[in-house]
Amino acid sequence: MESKLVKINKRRKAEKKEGISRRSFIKSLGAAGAAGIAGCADNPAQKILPFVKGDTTQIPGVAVWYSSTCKECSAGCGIQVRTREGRAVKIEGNRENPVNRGGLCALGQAALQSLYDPDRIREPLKKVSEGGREIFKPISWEDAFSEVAEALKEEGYKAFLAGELTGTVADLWDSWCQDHDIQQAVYDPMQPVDLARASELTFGHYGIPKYNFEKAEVIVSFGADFLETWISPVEYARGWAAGRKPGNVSRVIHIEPRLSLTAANADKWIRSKPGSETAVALAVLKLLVERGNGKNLSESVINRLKKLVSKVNIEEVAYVSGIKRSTVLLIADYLHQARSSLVLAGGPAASKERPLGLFVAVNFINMVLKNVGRTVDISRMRKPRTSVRKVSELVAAMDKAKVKTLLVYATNPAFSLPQSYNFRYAAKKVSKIISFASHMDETAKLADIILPAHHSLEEWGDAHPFNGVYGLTQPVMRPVFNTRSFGDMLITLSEKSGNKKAAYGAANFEEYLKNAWKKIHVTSGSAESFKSFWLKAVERGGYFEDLEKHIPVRVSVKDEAYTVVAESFKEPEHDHGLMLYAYPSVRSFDGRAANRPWLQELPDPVTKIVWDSWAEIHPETAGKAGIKNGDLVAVRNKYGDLKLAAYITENVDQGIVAVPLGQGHTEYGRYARLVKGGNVYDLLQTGEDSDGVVLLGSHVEIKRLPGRPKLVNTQGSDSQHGRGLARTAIVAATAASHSNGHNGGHHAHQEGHHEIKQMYVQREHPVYEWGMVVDLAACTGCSACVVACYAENNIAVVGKDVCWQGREMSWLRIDRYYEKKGEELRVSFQPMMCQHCNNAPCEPVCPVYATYHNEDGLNVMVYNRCVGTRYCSNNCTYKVRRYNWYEFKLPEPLNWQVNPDVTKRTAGVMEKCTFCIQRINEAKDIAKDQGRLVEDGEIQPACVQSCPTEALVFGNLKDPNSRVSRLAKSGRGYKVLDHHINTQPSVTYLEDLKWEIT
Amino acid sequence: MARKVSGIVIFVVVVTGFIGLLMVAYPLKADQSSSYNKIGKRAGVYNDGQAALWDLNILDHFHYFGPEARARGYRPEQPIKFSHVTHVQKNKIECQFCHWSVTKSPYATIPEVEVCMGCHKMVKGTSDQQKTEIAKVEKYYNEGKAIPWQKVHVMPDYVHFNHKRHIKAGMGCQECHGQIPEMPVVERVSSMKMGWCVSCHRHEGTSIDCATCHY
Amino acid sequence: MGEAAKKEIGYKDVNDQVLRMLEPPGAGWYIQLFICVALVIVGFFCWTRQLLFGMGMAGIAHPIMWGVYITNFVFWVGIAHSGTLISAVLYLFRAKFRQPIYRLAEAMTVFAVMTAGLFPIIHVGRPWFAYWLMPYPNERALWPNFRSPLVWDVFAISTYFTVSAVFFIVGLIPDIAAARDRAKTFFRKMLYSITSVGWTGSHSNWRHYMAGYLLFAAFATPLVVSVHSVVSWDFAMGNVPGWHATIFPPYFVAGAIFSGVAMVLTLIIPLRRVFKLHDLIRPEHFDAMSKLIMLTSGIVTYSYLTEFYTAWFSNNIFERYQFWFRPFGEFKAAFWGMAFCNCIAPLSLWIKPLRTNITHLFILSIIINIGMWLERFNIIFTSLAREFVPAAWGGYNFSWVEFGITIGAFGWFGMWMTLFIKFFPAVAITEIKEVMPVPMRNPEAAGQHH
Amino acid sequence: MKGEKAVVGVFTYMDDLLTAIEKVKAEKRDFRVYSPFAHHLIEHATSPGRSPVRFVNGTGAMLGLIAGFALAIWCAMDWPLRVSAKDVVSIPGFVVIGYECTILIGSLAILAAIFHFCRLPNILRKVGYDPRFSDDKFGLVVGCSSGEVDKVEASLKDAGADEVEVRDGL
Repeated sequence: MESKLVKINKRRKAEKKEGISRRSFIKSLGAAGAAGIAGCADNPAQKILPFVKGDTTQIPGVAVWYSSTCKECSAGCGIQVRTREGRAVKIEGNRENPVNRGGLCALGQAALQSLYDPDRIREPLKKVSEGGREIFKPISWEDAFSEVAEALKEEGYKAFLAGELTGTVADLWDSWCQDHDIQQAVYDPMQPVDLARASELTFGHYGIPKYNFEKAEVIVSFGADFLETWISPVEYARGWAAGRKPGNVSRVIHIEPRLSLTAANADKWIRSKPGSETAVALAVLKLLVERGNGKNLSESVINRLKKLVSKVNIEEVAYVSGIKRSTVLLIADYLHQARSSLVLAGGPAASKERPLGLFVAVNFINMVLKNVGRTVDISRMRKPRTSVRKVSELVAAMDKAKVKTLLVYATNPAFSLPQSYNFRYAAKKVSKIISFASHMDETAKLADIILPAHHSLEEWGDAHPFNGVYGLTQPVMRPVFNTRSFGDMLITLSEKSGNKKAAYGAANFEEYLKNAWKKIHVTSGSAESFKSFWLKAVERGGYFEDLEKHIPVRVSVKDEAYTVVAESFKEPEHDHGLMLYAYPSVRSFDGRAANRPWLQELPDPVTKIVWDSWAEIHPETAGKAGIKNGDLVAVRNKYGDLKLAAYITENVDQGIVAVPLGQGHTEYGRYARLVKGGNVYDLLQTGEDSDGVVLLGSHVEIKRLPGRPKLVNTQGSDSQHGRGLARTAIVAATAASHSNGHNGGHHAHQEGHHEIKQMYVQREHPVYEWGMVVDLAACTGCSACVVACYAENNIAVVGKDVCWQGREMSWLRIDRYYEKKGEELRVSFQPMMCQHCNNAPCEPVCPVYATYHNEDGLNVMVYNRCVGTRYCSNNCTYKVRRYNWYEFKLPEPLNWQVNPDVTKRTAGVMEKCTFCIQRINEAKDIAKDQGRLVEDGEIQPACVQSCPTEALVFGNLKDPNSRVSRLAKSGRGYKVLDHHINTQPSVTYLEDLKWEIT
Repeated sequence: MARKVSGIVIFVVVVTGFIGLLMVAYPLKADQSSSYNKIGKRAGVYNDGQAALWDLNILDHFHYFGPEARARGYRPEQPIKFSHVTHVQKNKIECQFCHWSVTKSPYATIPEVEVCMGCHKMVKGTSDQQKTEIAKVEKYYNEGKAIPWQKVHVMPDYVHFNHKRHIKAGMGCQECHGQIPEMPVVERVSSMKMGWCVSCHRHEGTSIDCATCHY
Repeated sequence: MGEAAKKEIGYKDVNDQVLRMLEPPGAGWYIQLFICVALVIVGFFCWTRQLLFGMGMAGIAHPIMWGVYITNFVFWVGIAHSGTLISAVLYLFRAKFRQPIYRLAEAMTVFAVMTAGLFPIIHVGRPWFAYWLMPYPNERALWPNFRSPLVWDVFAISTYFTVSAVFFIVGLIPDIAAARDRAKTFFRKMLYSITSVGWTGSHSNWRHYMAGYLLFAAFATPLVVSVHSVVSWDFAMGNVPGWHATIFPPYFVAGAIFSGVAMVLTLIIPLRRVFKLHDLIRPEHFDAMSKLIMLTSGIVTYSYLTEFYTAWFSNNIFERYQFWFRPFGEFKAAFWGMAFCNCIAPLSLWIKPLRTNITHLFILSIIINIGMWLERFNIIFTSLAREFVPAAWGGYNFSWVEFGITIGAFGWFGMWMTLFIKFFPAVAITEIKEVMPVPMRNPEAAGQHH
Repeated sequence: MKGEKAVVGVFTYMDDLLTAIEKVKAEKRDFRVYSPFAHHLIEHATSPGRSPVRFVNGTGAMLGLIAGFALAIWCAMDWPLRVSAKDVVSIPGFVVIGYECTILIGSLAILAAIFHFCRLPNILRKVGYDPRFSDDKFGLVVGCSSGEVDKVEASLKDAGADEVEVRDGL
């Protein structure tokens, strides 16, 4: 982020004063003034409300940035929050944080919509019976606290079920629970706990290792969708992209029954039969051991491994997995010959009833390949605390009516704990449920009393994802609603309940946090005072050690590891019934993101479906059941049933029905409830030897139901029809060759240099010529940029019905094309935004100059001049202009997020990507103040900023030394359709590079 | 014969009507207007606040170019009878003393109530009216409430005007706002139509790119 | 000599027959007017919905940004065309069959342009700012973009409307004078006195009038070519595959005349029957119009084939795909419907008896009208549905608002036509008289005067 | 119309009318012919010259052409905005504007010319007009002094007028 723009606030206690304080949002100054553009209906008489008290950091009209840490998932990415007049308006990645280094995923960007969710719990609530119905009634904080304190004082079985808490608040929670004699259980369905358990078996340390993708030459993934949702997708995508830089091209082989985002981006996607990954991993392990890998290991280990894999029959594995024998050999060859490699397992394919076998086998592979310590860093482990077994014990106790008081925070078991655990039924037998939820989700609905907690953007906190990273969370604005910080509530409650043990030496959580950080200050060995250490941490968004620093770790393989693998041979042969394949999606995650309209309207990265939950079925399977694309199907087993639209695709195995997780809420706000069809979790079964949720393995049957629901797919055609829009250079290479990707570029180079013939003289750009480069080799299609664009540019969310008519408003869309060559499926992702063509076809057809070309090479769109003839959109070669069919309004307070620097468009107006012209103007303004020109990299449009892999680069093409002009001239560069219709776009695409793995 | 007569009559009526219209419109214009001459509100305003030749003052009365709040002469009643005459003309306070953000932000902004109280903790006024008005400010401050000022220079939200750039370029406040020091109640002296902005930008040779203001 | 002469009807009979149409209307006329006004109200209601809630009420969506409204616009401009063709071009060519039908064709022109002119305004997203397309001095110091085909359209359509309306009104003046001289009621007398602006038919009146009328015809003739050429440039200037073709102007002009003549038939056949104008509008006139339909149908068919040939010959993948898509894609029904209505059905006119078979002609004219609407549908919708980037391909959802406005437009057109035939002479009295034999006391000796 | 009296002759036949016109012309009297339609025989008999309408039309068309181009060029130059790579003054596009303005102003000039030369709107100068002249009769109105009325009357009757009326002249 431009450091010039970053102003770090020193938040003072004085602001806590009640009433209107300096931080109160002031509703004038053009910020909220949504006076219509339409001349006839507006009454522009406005009020102007000044601050009561001044603050030197708060200048109306100037953005203030706060560093913080994202708490949407447990990856722990650093964020920077842009606030205007005291309201958070945009979240961006923080370059300082080593987890994400500037990028941020779609989910993190959309945290704002969770903050401003109109259906958030606005004040403490108590469930009362009124006229035979149970309803929630607002109560005061005093009453709420005293009531909860009473419950805490009572003797009996008390339990606290929480989500994956991190950092100091987790410590506070632990000691608080101990002090109050409360049983703890942690539940977060997205945690690959079994992976952490497998590490304990194979390495002797519980936890999820840190994977260094950038150092791996060959990456083999057994179902781990590390580019979309798996553990820390931004971090991994960044590493993956770094490994794919020309000259350093790593090869990815992905084995999964379904085309996930990672499968789509892999050099080779191998379809496996569901559940057969363990066998494949063992076969690979056998081949590697046979080829002499594993010499680094101790004699005893390698001998035991040899003994273990001796039972593996490659032919049988090939039969069971549906993967050709030669392909299995190929994987082993690649791994064997690679100088460095990385083997992963995860995702729904790995969350089986008995998942440890696969994880341990994969760990063994990494061990024999000498990856441990290089690409698999076990010195910096993530330590998830989720334990489904513990949760199920708790539920069993609840079911026996043993549990007197149940406290719930940051988890939604009533939705995301499979029906087979019977949480909802058991919860009725608990005499008092106390929820700290900030959203009215399914679990909060069961509560007797709700003490709404702050959103993470409103409170102090920290995050400690793994060793060496201490992210700090700070409040970026006054609370939207009458809520309290969770930490503060715990401290207050222990005071109220009069618990003697519970003395935390702090009046509030902020103080507690500072005390905890004093320890970090000490361990950091920093020479400066705590005050300056603290201020620096607040400014940077945390304290980060040098992650390159090597920490030696001893590895010890436990005997149990071999047993687990040996047991996996006994895994029942997969029968031929249909299996449910519930996969997490960046759109809804585990269900926690379903209340965000941006994400609901974001097309699924692979299927491109919006606002829906659907069942992906192979045409063969569908044919047997007489199901056609778009039909309503029932997916059912003994636990429940789903009514979903069928999405017939060849990109899933015949034996599975793939359904995205997290949709089908019955509570959790108006947007989450919009997606009907049922909750996939309900159908999942319990695990035998799993501490996580078992996503694979539930047998289901499908049946066609009458009716055709609206299944909204934003992709027009899956094929490029040979038009060469998203180009891929297939680099032919054997496992042994290490040639870099440059030789793949000549193809684009030749076509790019066609002779320009035109009637008119080309325009000169005196100072700036803004342009962009999109590196398709780095683009994963993760869609973070799309959400960033929505957030920055006030793009309207239109809802399912309007999307169905093809009227979504996304300025930046990611086109996804399939190309089949024999058995190989090549998937291309192409971010498509306004190309700012020099010969823009849209400009001359506008009768009123609402769009024209300016001196900076921008294709400017003047909304207030637009009459709405829509000719420009017809003439736009790239179809990136969006039209306001209606006036879309967001409910209060979702509209607080509106960026005051960008005009809200009214109905009847065309709009499109402007390269974030408000940022260009701001940067130019600052540069002018300082009497200089805008520097390279100073301007980052929202999409460029958000990209985890830096696939997008923006800058001045006029400056030959800028990054964008150097990249644009590279051999891989081409401009979409330019050689066909000579539009001369300012956006250069760099060809995708894919290895041919044969 | 009758035809000729009627023709002449029609011609005379049309011509006198047009001249009459001009006569009605013209005296309202800028400096010639007696009301403006008295207090000279519009002295120093670029191009008399006229967007174009036909942007006549009289048209404002018919809300021809938009609603009242966007017309010249818009003078809403304010919650506090704040007088720029007292503060600026008599007591010689600099504009930027109160409107301090004008060099830092696109917005000039109304000063915080705290800024008012900076002086008015001491200065309690001499006349009765002053005393009551200052008491009102004090009340707002003590209650922690913002003073609901009526916005005088209302711009549509698709116009991104940057005060900072104009002040840093050495423009005086009066070039757009008129002689504020002489206004007991602030009044809009120019229509602030686009043509008016553009005529100055052309005159000064500054950017007339649409994207300067509209994005 | 003229056709009317064969039945030996006199000047008085012409006045009788034509002005009889202006007599107080019967119930049928009122019903017709009521239906038309009701349709206009339906259309207006739909438009109000659209104004209130936004363009989303119409079925257009990305990527098909122009839909039914522009189709209707082109359709009605096309209808307008044959009026000017019959009144101006055939006047210059001295085609004798034009006289009885040209007034109605001209009225059709004016009212069709009035209908067509509504559609761009209905179509734009912010119709209250549609006046920004006109170059008028404004307080924003901005002008329209004269490089935009839409501004050309504004000029072309407004010029066309002005010129054809003036041509129409000027042509009416002597006939209104005739109506004035026979008017019975006070209202009618006043109406015709004012609208005939004191026309007497003196020799100096006729001298300047005829000179001016000829020049009008000469000036309106290039408009026949230019208006639809400019309308076609709305498409041809775009880069959309299926639009960007040099054949568009002649293709559109031919299509316009084709549909216009069909519309004249649709209007004149019932009129002839209701007002018993069999003496004035005779089978020979229908035969001539049938031949015109045969010619223009041939040109239109040729254009269709040329488009396919060009797409094939250009070796442009986008064009080729487009022209594969039209006959075999999502909207193939529209294509084959168009091909049947515009290419196959008119072939029936090669059989001579069918050219004067009124029932056949009436049905055929309606078929052609549908076919020409479908032609515009094909050009606009299908081209936009399959443009350059396959990811952005899309379809269309028709909405009841579009349907309401479309039928409202027919009501609007019908309303003006209905009012016109009862208030003004719908057949040109003076021009029919011109082609009748002049009464001579001494027919043999008449030659000496020539 | 010169003369105190106007003698109106109503004719059914064209050749009678033409004979009467010849006579009146020979007597150098002021006359006016009313006919229900235009006919070249009447035009030949009454005035040999061509109507000046075409000059007005030509001037209007030329003005329109210049005005059209001037408008487009001036507007484009007043605020030069680049669209695509096209020139600010791109003449090919402006041809349409010039062309349409030529037709428009040319046509309006014809209208003005017709109204001017035909002296329309005409309220008072319908000397000797009869409703039959828009129907099936031709009229010849001859202006003369009161003394000459009988003579003219006789000459019209002689030429074959169905009836002859005497009215006040203007």
